[in-house]
Amino acid sequence: MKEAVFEITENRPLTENVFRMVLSGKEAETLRPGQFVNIRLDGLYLRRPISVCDAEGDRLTLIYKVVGKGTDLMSKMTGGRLSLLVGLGNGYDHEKSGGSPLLIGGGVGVPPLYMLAKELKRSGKDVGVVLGFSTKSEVFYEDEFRALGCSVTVATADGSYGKKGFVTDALPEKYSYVYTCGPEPMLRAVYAKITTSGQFSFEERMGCGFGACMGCSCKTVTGYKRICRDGPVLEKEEILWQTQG
Amino acid sequence: MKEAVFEITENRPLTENVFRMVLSGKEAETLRPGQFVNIRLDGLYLRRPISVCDAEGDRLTLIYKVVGKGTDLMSKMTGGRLSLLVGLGNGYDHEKSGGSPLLIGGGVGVPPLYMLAKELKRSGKDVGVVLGFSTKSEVFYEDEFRALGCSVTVATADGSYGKKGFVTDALPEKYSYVYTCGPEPMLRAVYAKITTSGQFSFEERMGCGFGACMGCSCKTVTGYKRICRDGPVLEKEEILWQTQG
Amino acid sequence: MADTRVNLCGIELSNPIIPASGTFGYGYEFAELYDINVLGSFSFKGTTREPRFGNPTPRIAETPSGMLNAVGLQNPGVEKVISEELPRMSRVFHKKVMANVSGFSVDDYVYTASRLSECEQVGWIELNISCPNVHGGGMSFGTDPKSASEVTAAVRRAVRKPLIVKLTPNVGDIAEMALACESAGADGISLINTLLGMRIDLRKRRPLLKNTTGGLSGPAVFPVALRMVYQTAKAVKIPVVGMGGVASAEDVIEMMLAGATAVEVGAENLVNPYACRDIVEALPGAMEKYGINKLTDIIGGAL
Amino acid sequence: MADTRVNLCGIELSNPIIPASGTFGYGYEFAELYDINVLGSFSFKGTTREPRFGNPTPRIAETPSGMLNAVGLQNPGVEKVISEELPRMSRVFHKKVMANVSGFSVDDYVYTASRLSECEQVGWIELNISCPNVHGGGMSFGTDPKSASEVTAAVRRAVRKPLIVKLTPNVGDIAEMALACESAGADGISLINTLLGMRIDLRKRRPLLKNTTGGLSGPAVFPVALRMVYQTAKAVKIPVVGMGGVASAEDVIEMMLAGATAVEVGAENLVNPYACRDIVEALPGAMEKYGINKLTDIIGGAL
Repeated sequence: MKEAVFEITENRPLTENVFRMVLSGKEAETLRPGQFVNIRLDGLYLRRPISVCDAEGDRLTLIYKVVGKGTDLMSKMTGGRLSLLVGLGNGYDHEKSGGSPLLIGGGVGVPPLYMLAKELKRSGKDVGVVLGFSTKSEVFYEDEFRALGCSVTVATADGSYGKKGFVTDALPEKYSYVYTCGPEPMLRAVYAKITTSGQFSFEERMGCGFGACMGCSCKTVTGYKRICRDGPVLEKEEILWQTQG
Repeated sequence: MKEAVFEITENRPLTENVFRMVLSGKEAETLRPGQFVNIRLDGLYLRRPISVCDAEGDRLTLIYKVVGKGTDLMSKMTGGRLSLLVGLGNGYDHEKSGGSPLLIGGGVGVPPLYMLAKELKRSGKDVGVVLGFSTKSEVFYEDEFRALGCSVTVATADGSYGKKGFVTDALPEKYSYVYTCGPEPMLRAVYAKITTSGQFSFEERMGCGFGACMGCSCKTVTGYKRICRDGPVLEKEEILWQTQG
Repeated sequence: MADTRVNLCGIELSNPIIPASGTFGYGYEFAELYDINVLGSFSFKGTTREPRFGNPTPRIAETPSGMLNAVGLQNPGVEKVISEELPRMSRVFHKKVMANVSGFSVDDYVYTASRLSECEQVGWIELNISCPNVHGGGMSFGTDPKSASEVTAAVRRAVRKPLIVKLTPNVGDIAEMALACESAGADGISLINTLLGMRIDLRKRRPLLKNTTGGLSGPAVFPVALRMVYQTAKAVKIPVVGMGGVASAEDVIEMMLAGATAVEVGAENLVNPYACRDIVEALPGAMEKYGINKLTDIIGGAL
Repeated sequence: MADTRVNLCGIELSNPIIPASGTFGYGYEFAELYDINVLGSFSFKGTTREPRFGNPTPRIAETPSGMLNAVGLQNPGVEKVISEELPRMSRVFHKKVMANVSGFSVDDYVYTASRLSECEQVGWIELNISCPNVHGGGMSFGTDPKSASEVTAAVRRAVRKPLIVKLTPNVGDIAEMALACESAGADGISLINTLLGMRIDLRKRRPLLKNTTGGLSGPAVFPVALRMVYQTAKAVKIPVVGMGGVASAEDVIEMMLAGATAVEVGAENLVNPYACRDIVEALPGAMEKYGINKLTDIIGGAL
């Protein structure tokens, strides 16, 4: 983890409320799939954690959905410099993928899978991708995954595009391992449905984002973990689902 | 009083820590000598009151000294738009000037006298100006007052420029009326020394700047007054000096 | 069409927005900027029995997302307020106003409150037992349940208008204070008054405020205000008027979800003189965004 | 050359900067970023007798110029802290650390404090009787002078290290609390812990924090913290450790002018992990700006 200043080089909408911001900074090359950055925004006290969609050379790509003050502020930025904490989170371990890994993403859980897919393809894997969205107008990055050479299936809850239903209704027959990211209900459904082991990326409200405040702790089979530091990626076998309160 | 958005067109130092900011906005033409504007600055809760140095057409000139967070922030601005509350304060009444008014300014008390001098010259008055500074390096606007055709005397406390001493050591023999602005000790000295009536412009920490919060009240012969609304200019005859606590 | 009406102690307001006492003067300065009749009501500058200049200056200091004030109840005294200010107010505001009352003894409170309650314009008495900037008065009544209930009961007996008691947050148990006022006959509770705070001038090495301490207001205090409104609404049956750092229509909705029937807007008026008008205008849009048809439906919705 | 040394209860600090418990973990994450030995000391994550997971999530919410937390004293328990964390800490920090202790009974506090006080690394015990996020514990000791003096006296008898009692601001009279702890044998007072606050999720119409309320920290609370440090320093003779929204070297000087002998930095560590290092580096320059040669010269300078 370290602080680094990045320059905004692009910031445009992919859908009505999902934006892609491209930043330039030399720390980009140090980032791994499944990690996130924590962004300082003028006028807001806490930084905003955004998962890394892609990092190549000094080019960092973030995809975020406008859900509150912070992301709304970000969506209005046309340029300038941002202070980021980079190298946060454990990230996905692509060593475990086996020959034909399956990547399952839902909504804003899709972006972190892109850089992972890129790496897996580079190491010659046969990568399957299932992307879930609520409706056609919210679909993004299908082509980008195809361009990497992945076999992509898209599911929409209302059937307006691709397969009708949830990601769990669109799983292929065979895969060697699962990498997934998305809203908790989706993660729970994936957990119940998949026939292999896998890695799950979780979201939680964070204070610091680097393990100091214990704001985002969760219980696991292997003890208490900080989503921001010991996660956000957990092995399927260590997950302990909390009963909804 | 109203809110108006102005564009920063110039912002440069006149001395080490005194800056001149020129702004453009159509409300500029409504401003009178001795009034002030209240400026909203990102990241600071209260607006910052700055006296009007000059206003001509849509051009507004402010001169401010860097003394705290707000003015420091202002001094770093290279452009952009600012929200101003304009038309604040009663301003000087130039009707009372007589034929040969004397304008006495000390430090950052000098700027509001400039627009007044301009008006008085336009109405054909014989305007005398005494400007006081602590040392040569802090002198500003002497030439600007001369350019208006005023007879200008500069005094510096350490004698490094102009007359050695305070403004009260540099008063001319004859004058019809006095307009003054500066730190309270100077105003007290001027009050004690001058042989005519006059108008004094006061400073006080303000909350709103437009008379709502009673944050800047003072006692006068004619009752309680709000520096921001009933002032900042008081007639010599109504001033009640508070004993320093 | 969004229904923003609320009913505060038997008087209907077109919307719950009420500028808070001490941040709106008598409304004149704001009436120059917009028609203040768009407001639900407003609580005019606190009145005392005798005229007061208040504290020496400086009375104002800035803080992160907030400000300190130590004005100290400057006002012309109740007789002048009745003879001069209320008639002037009636020319710019045609609805019922809220009369904020302060004092230094039970007698003071009773006298000033009953004089003001006789005025037809006055819809509510807001009993300010929480001013942190006046020594030997104000807040002392608001930090001890016994004194609070005493002054509330005495004023209750003396006035025929709805009586709202304004509480200070500078206590350990806000619910206990609110309950004491309710059982003494208060018709409503308004809170929070300012949090006692301080700043020091690093150059002079002296407190920035001549009064040493002052009252903190502004967005900085919003989460504390919201928590106390929530605790108070949980504890009492009478309506709660929420205030403290409210700066947007969303803040108003959040206060009402915490249990507020009406919402006072304070410090924000000083930095954005159009704040209350802006909030009134933004409210229907915010209601729609959060699926609210009638504002009354959400009062205490998060309790 | 500016002299930043201060003496806290008999132990000299190279400077008064101490990261506050709960915002610095055990120092490991920060030690990756800079040599944390530049700090005067640090107060590590609060320890309880038994291991605790703490409260359910969400535990964090944002506020204007601040944040709410309801972590609820997550920690591995005193035995693991002694067997695992203290040895690990000793590898990254070579000065005395401050051991923040919480509990649910006088016995808890006594047991945990005495176990930690036996550790050579531990310079001070910071008795946290002010955690607002743990039900039936923590803060209840800090809101009643009698319980505060009881637990302070019991721990005082049991430990040989300097005992600093950490107070909550959620009381009506902070000086009364501080005096109770002083007369019960406390060697110092640290304050303020967080102000109890709340936020509500407008979409869900439920409190944002699973715990409903949380503790407010960050620059928003600085003026309240400064006022309480001032009132406490006026009331007691023992050293006061000031904290609450400190974010700059100027804030540190302001706290010391209000009476603080040392200054804890909390929430700022979370948004700027270099905050404490930055403040330590900026301190000499700020001292020069305000004409301060020895930092000890200004302690209580504004009292």
